[in-house]
Amino acid sequence: MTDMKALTDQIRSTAREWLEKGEVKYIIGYEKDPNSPIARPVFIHEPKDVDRLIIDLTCVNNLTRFLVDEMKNKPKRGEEPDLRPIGIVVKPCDSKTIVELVKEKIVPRDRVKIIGVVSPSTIDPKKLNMALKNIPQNKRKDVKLKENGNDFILEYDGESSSIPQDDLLADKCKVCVVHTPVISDITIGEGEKDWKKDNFEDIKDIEDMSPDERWEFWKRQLDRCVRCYACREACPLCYCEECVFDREKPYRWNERTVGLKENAFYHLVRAMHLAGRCVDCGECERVCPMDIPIRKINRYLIKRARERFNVFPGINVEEDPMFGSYDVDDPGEDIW
Amino acid sequence: MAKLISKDKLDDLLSRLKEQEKYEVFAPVEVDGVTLYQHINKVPSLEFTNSNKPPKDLFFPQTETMFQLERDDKVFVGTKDIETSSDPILVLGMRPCDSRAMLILDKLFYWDYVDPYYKDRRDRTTIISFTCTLPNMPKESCFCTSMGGAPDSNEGADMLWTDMGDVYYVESLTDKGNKLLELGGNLFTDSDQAHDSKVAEIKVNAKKAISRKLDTNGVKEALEKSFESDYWDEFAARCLGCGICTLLCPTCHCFDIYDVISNGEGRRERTWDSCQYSHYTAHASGHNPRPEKKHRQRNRIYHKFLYMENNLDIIGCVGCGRCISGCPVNIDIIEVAEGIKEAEGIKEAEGIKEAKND
Amino acid sequence: MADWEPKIIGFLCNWCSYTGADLAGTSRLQYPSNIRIIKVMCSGRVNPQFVLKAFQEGADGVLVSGCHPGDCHYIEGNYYARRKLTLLKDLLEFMGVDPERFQVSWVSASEGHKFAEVVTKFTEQIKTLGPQTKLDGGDGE
Amino acid sequence: MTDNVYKPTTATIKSIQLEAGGGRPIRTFKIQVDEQEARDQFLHKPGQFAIISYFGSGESVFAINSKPNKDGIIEFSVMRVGNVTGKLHELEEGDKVGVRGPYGNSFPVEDWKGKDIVFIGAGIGVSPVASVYRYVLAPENRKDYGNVTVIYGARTPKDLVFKDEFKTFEERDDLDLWLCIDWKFGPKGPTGESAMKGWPAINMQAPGETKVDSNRKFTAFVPQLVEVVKPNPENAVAVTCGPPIAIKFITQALDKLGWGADQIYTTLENRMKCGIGKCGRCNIGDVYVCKHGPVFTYKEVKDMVPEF
Repeated sequence: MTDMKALTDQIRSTAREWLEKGEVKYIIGYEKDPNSPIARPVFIHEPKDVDRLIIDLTCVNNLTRFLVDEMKNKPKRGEEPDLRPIGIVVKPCDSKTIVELVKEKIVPRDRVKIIGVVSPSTIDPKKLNMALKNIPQNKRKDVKLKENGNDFILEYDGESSSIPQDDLLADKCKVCVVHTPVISDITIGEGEKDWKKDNFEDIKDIEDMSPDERWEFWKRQLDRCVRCYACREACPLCYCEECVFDREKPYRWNERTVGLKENAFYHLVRAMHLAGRCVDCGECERVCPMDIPIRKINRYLIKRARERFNVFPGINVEEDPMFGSYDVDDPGEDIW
Repeated sequence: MAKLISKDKLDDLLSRLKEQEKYEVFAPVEVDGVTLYQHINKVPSLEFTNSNKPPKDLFFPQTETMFQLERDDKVFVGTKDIETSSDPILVLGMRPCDSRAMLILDKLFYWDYVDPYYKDRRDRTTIISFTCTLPNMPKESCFCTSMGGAPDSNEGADMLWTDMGDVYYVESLTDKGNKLLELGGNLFTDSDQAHDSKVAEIKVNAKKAISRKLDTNGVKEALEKSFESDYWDEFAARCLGCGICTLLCPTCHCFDIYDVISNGEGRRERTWDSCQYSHYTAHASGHNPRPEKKHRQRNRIYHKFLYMENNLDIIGCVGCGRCISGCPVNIDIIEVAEGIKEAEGIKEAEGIKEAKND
Repeated sequence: MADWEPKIIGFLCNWCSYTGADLAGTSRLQYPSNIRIIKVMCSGRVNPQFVLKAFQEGADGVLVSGCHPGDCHYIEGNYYARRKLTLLKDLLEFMGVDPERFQVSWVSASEGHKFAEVVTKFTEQIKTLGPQTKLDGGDGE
Repeated sequence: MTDNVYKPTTATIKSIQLEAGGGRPIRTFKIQVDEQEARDQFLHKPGQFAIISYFGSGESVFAINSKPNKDGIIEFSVMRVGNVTGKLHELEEGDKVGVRGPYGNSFPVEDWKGKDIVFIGAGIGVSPVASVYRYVLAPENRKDYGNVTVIYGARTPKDLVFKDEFKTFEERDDLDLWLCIDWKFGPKGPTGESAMKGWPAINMQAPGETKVDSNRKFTAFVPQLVEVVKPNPENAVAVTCGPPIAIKFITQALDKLGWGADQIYTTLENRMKCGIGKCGRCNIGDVYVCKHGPVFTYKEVKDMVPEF
């Protein structure tokens, strides 16, 4: 069981120290949302505000997305750019993103100061909202969530109920293999250092389908995509200055039409753009308003890249990007 | 007088409507955990909170072919109408917030120029709203009662049905609704006083269950003087610019128009667009009137609470809560609207903002 | 369907496979005319997006052909191509799109015969599979 | 289906005039609506805009240059910047385009009767107000208005648009024409003493003190040229156009000369798709450029939120 209170205190004291010493420009973290049971991102500029920072089971966002924003910010004309590092609170899964961002030279290592937090699992907000359905609407935000063995305890108004962890945990946390941040300036909490083996059990159901069943499955999923591009906007590795799907000149790669033909093209191209880079932070799937299981596509490519090219994104900043490197002995048995 | 229809008679009703008047029927259907309005031949469970995508899609489809292009040898030289159906449409099970939203879209799409595509479908469609009864409703973000609506509101609907267990309590509100009663004939039975009072009780409870509130008093006034407020920086800092809030909004109406050539055939289409996208307002020259996310979020809030009211005399929000529950970073329209009031008040009274900047 | 002829898009590298195709032509080798060739400077230039776009626009099969590994005019372009395109094929398979519709081959400038063989074999393969209706939206609605 | 406002009618290109070359060339197209019935419906007023289709590529919004007419003649200038404008530039005489409109409000030319009018424009920016000066200067209307002054500038003499028309202005005695080109093409720049031959420099420090003779061509920026010309605000209106920043400086110059913001008219542009207030996008605050505009007084512009 993780003592969230202790972790929160340590995050606050670290943040206070960094801000007071002026070592960071600001800190990106999580705060309690006054209107929702789910925590939300917050930007802390002043030491006096550090007590807003928290870490708990509802800190679902991958905050590194905001690091990319910061790196893209151009200083206003005549203004001296403030190049101090940005402080950021990351979970182990999110820390892998930083490795990729550093590897791809989007975020220089010295522009980020990382508070790595060991192993806070997260819940799936959609599942939590379902679980809270019978609690009065305006009370849901005050619900307290605690770990208890294999269960979560939901507390509100002096009452409490128990729910199996499996029913609330985010899918990505159920198959998590890394419980300690892979990159950080300070690591808070204790946990297993070793990576677990990823068996990719969660995509087996699709792999076991016949090709036509697979297509029927994906057709149903992709057909309902509304092409809001939230999966792209939430993805810290989708940082292109101008996305190919927004470009009009010299050629419009994909029509704006929302239909299977255009949706499938979008999702397949996006999957390829993330192949060898995606660290499975799960943001794409979490933010999808149509609940499309986007992660499964990414995970399959992670699996195949591992099997074929022995590529493990998000571990080592010195490693070359998968598509920016090759091995003379790469497999190519299907090639004529 | 109100009527009743037994739940096990719904399929019969559907058959009658289809056989006698060729009604096309749409209802919320849950597939893979996502509720969407779908064309149905058999009545689905109808146990739903609300659809993920708003039913405006049925009147103003996300992508719609406006007309085809006429070809002359290698070039397109004109337009060709596409064939449209004239069959009546029935939407079975709209939430009252969404049917109220239709009144807002009506105002917009009939503003001086009539949008022919919207009007065509709107005129053909009969809307049956369902009272939001417990335990399916309310969802965490519903706040219709603050926006002039209610879980039992009948505005914008042709009929209001209330779930009473085995039967629906049926109130017809318009000629279109009466037509349905006529076609249903003996499938509808008369309600008695016991039903009436039970329904009244259900409705009272439904209303009580909506406890999220937005006090709209003062929002407009606050917005009128806070265009340049720092508040917009604050709340939009975490915005991802994804556009979920607008695409899922039952009253957002922006669209893009463009031509598509596919396999030698040309057509003009329109597709929902969003003021949250940077290229939405970008000029061809590269100049962008709303270059940053805060400008675009600000536009969304202003559009709902001020611009719509100034131009069309109606607030552009029905309190369905989709933008709140859909937002990946918890941007909450209630909090923003309350927040801007507060920011205005604080700013003038205590000068906290100035102190903060020092 | 009896009259159906597959549409195949071939991305051929300028230095090897395109010249190989040329040689097949000048040697008057017979191969099916279903392939429409797009010359690229290197197989490494073939963005997976090109292949997906071809399928989206209704191609029944897509062939990418370049120099043999080690023979790339740009030294290593085809090694990069191999990684990208192999993974693309995996992706197609996972999505339930027949991976046999997408083929990579290495054809050198002197292998006119091999080019004709590859095209003949691939065309036969696509003919067996029938029209591609998945990624071009034909299967939708 | 009810009348479809989104469906363009077809028109044929009658003539194409290259106005300016370079990376973003400008061409002026004169088109005529094909069907008589459609011509009868397309009766535009000065200041309104049309939405032109290149079938297969899409639509783009253009200010109508031509003066109001009953023959379905529409003239508009196109700068090549995007996909649709690029395609339009490839067209030839006799080709078909689609057109819908006219949309938007117009210049209140009826209210201006008896007043002096000053037209101030720069570059291709003159295009949106061409329809109104063409209307005012038309023989049948000219007598309704007082003195007419045209102040116009471009980057180089080559960039002056509507050259043939401006040539006729030079010959007319019922209007004052003042032209200028930008400083950077003089040898010394803004504070330099000399300028391009035939285009003497004005006094940039105190433009109002520049000596004026019969030569009405200068090396200057338009706002400074306005100070040279010193148009009288009494019983007069000014029509300006150009990018917001140019309008701001022109307005400042007029302000110095005693002009009120409500005497100054301008047109605004914003990205548009539908042209009829449905698709969002062109709003500046609650003002829809397509419906409430594109013609505004500077007083109205000042009251808008700063989102243009």
